[in-house]
Amino acid sequence: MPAPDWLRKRRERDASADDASLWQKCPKCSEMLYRKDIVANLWVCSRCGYHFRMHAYDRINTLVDGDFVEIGTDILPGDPLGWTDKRPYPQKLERDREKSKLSEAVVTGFATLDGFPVALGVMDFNFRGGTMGTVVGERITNLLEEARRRRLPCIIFTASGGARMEEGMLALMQMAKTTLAVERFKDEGNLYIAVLTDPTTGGVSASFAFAADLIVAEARAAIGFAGRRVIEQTIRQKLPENFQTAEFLLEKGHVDMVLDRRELRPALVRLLDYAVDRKRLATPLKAVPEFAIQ
Amino acid sequence: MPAPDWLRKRRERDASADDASLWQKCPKCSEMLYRKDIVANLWVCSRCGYHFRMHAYDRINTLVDGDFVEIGTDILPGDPLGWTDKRPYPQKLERDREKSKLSEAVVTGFATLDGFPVALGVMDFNFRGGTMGTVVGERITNLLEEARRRRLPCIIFTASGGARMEEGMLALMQMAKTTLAVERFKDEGNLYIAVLTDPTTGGVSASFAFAADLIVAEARAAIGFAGRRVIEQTIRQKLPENFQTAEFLLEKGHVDMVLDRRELRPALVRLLDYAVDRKRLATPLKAVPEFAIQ
Amino acid sequence: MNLIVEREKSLSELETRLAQLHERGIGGDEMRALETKVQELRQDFFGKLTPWERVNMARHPKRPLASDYLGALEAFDELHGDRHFRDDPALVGGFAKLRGHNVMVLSQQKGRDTKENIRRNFGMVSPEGYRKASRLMELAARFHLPIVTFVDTSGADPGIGSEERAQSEAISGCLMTLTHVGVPVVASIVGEGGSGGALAIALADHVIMAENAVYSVASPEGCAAILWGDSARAPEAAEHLKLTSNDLLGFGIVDEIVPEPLGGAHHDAAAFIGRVFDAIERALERLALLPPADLLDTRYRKYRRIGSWREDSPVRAGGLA
Amino acid sequence: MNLIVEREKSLSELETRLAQLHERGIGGDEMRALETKVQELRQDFFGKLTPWERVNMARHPKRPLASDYLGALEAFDELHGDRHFRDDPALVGGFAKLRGHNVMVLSQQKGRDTKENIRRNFGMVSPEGYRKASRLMELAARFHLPIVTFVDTSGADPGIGSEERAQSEAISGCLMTLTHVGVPVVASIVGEGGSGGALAIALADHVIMAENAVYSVASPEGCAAILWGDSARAPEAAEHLKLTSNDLLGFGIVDEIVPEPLGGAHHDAAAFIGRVFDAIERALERLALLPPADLLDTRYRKYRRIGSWREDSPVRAGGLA
Ligand SMILES: [Zn+2]
Ligand SMILES: [Zn+2]
Repeated sequence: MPAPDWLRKRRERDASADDASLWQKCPKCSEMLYRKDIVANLWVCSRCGYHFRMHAYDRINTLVDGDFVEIGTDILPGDPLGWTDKRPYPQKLERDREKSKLSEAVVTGFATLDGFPVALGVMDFNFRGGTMGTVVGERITNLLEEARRRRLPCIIFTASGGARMEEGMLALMQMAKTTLAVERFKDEGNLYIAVLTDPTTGGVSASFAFAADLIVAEARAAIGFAGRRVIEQTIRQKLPENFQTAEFLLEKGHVDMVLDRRELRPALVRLLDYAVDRKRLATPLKAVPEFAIQ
Repeated sequence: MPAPDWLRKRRERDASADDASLWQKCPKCSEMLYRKDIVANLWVCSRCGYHFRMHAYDRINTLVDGDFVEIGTDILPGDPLGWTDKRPYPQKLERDREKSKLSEAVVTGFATLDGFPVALGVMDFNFRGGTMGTVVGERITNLLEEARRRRLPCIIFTASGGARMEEGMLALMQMAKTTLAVERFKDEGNLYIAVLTDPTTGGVSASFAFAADLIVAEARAAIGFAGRRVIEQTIRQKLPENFQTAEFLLEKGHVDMVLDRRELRPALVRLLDYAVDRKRLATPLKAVPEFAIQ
Repeated sequence: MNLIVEREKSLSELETRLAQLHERGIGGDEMRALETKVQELRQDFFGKLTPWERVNMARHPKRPLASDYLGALEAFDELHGDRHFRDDPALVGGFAKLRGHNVMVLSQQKGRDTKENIRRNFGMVSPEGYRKASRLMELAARFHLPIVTFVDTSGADPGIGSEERAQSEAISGCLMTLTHVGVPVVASIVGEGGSGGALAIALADHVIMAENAVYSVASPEGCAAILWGDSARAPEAAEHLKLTSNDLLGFGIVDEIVPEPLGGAHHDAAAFIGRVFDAIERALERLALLPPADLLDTRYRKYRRIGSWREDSPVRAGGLA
Repeated sequence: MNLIVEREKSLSELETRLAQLHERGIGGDEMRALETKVQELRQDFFGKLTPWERVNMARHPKRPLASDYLGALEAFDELHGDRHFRDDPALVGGFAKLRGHNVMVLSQQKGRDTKENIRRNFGMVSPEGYRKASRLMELAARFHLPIVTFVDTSGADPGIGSEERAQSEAISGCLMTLTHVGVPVVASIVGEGGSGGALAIALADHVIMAENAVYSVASPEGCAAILWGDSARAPEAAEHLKLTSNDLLGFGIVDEIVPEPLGGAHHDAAAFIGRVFDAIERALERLALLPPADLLDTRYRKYRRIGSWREDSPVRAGGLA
């Protein structure tokens, strides 16, 4: 299958790019990194280990065996509240579609990981800060229902600033909807792994993220319920540097493991190997190779 | 049914008693209390609310509607380890039988509470400090099995210094045995209420006591895993006065409610009323009135 | 200061003047004019409330609190604690009798005064409160007792300790419990329904909402701060958020509205609470007819359809062109 | 100082002297006499250990620890935390491969040096450790993985924090979990089996015990303190407590003993651990044949019969005459 237009265009631009886009500065250690090296190192700073946020399609591309059958692309946001502030909500969506090259804040579909067929959901902070509105809720629910039907394990990568304000209570209700879907999925003995990436907070954190069988956090990711700023305003003092980091949560017993992104894929394969009965899995997948570079 | 011999004798002695036994000093507020008043007030100091430890038969007598069918009286302690220190274990048992007028550290049987048929277990600190050996484990297990067979709710009053040293690992294994019995009992939807009285610690606390559906603690009771002295020796400092009290545990979220002994019976009846389907209970009980005064 | 309280103050000033006139025997036109004015003002003030006015009503210092509902029950036996760490006074739960039904009640509890508010953490529940709720819900399911909840919180506690003890996991856990308990669950939004902290005990088979309660994805202040960096624009946010009972009935998020007396529930608290209990009772009796499997299936389908999205021709996999 | 270590020291002094004689070419009678003496002493020291000597062996600073067993597995992926409060380093758990079997491993972990011991709290588990264990056991049951535990603790942590966070409830909870998980549970008492804190992860379908491990209702020191107010009388208490592998095999509390090399498991740790794994593997293969219901029933009956009591003519209700 040919690479999508936007990707082809991006690549052309990259090829003809100036120094500024060939090189990128690490926001943590200030090292100037060659963009191709960043990509080769899974968007991790080779000097200090800083984890850049990843585009959903990059994540999928670097994770799966090669094929990815996307579902839920027909589920698209409406404007249920008729929300307009600085600009109408549909315009905000349009802008984020442009910017992120995504149709919404989560990509869902099927793939194989080292031969294990899995249902895969990947959230993306680039689209409305990864907020959960109706479409995120519906796509996640849909993914879990499809995975349940096929008795596949499900892996969801979370990245979210919380609920999407512009969809009001319909957004909040997605917490209930996704949790119900998780329960039904797990109830039949299916494995659900959540991978919490930077940042995972609010309604996503407090619903399907922490409802997983196994919770893996990516190194240094910010994870919590309330946002850092909200807490600082409430207590009127600065929080310690490591507060709400993956490493902090590991110590506090909230997550099963914290992994450097470069160790993530083999670890997920091992977890699948421990907990999934291979004999149970025999769903043929249509081969649809997908890849993207941020 | 006539009162047992030992009780008749005790009563005769009480009648001819001197002042010293007619009156008793409250160990907390030092008030001199008339023994009959203590009994009438359910062994609670009328001045400061201090709860005297109660004899198992007194507990049963003040709790049940009138009948109590005791079971497990044929289960009696052996000497599996052939234990002898200052004196042989059988002699210690004999002395405690004399002292407590009990055959072991727990009394088990059936009764009704305000018309609710229940299985009832009452531990007594007067017998080997309420320690759990083989007989306590067997009687509790037996009670739970009989209650399960009859689909009766089960109420167990705990009072224990822990496992009985003189029965070694056989004593420890009663933690496993009783917990298995609790699980099987609860698994079929039966209600199990534990009433933690002073003191409830060690192996009893860490097995069937805290495995209950509802945990009621008697006011001021000392409750914990490790004994107060052990902790003080470990940390080499004095513990605060309220540490390991029922009230402390309520604040720490360990128990459902803390009740003054004088409120206990009506509260238990209310709990039974909420959680037990009366229609389910229709086991006739043989009327065997029992009573005793410490 | 609370908007509604301010209005009540100015009304009560007029009423005092009216009473003074009456006392002094001054009647006639002046008196009648004033009476009409008071009447009109009351209608003007409370007849049709804006979303922001409802937010103020939901936060009114005299509004019935969870304790008022619990106090109106035929019986209530509080059960404490999460069995692990702490008893959270911001979430009160226990066995209760409601119109002869044995039920498990759970409610967020604000304080009536400062001291009580500090003890109750202003009704903001900590992880151990949600874990207590989960525990009691499981207990209710074990003994076939319906679950009745009263929601009144500005949101889950956002403090350091709550984060340290996994607030997200606690709320998620509460929601997970409500997805599988095979007994009827009836939730009543009676005051503030603040975000995930409210929903945690409101995933229900039947959701009742007091006319002037609010139920929102974020507090108007929080929403204004997030979107516009200015929490003072809360009234505007309230307008946007569609947080009133009517809005939510329209979305199918709320199943029934209990009307309040003019001026709010606190003007006749006993009668109002009675009407909430009427609604709960009707729901309990209807839901009691469903076998557990049907109940759970209906619950699933109820939430399954909440949302609003377009289903266009699929966007081609790999992103938008 | 550890009794066994003292003996090893004096033996090693003799051995050093022997080596020196050998070096200097001094052979003959003196040498042979010394050799015989060393040989006799070794037999004398380690050939037949008293209970108190075994206590010292179980606490030997070089004895294989949980980490040595975990290190010998084909694979081990540690899973952390109780999801609520803390990850307890005194209890290590995770997925593992043992002789090709996917299993869930749980073990109490002492430290090899002071620093590690402080981090691991000397292998004394806190409530959150037992809660992690419960959680991982439930996970194992969900995915049909057998549970394999390694027991090595002087007892559950007796600190203030552990009491505040309901140590009793945590241990009871762990036991309750083990009563209902429908997968094979194999426990190995490899070092100290200290009271309820050890049993919490040792209620099992098959219990293996290292020859020189001890498993006791209380530590000998604790027992002596409780009964005689003098913890120095620990050796005497050890004699009474029947805490050796042979005693416990006799009582039916332990199902199998794995012999240790002369002088203790640390003299050939790798081979010894291999023999423990052999025993675990055999148990797993046998237990895998039982359907869950039979497994649970057998587990129930196994513990149901443990104890020793007389069944005399019933004592008349109401107490002894
Ligand atoms: Zn860097
Ligand atoms: Zn007193």
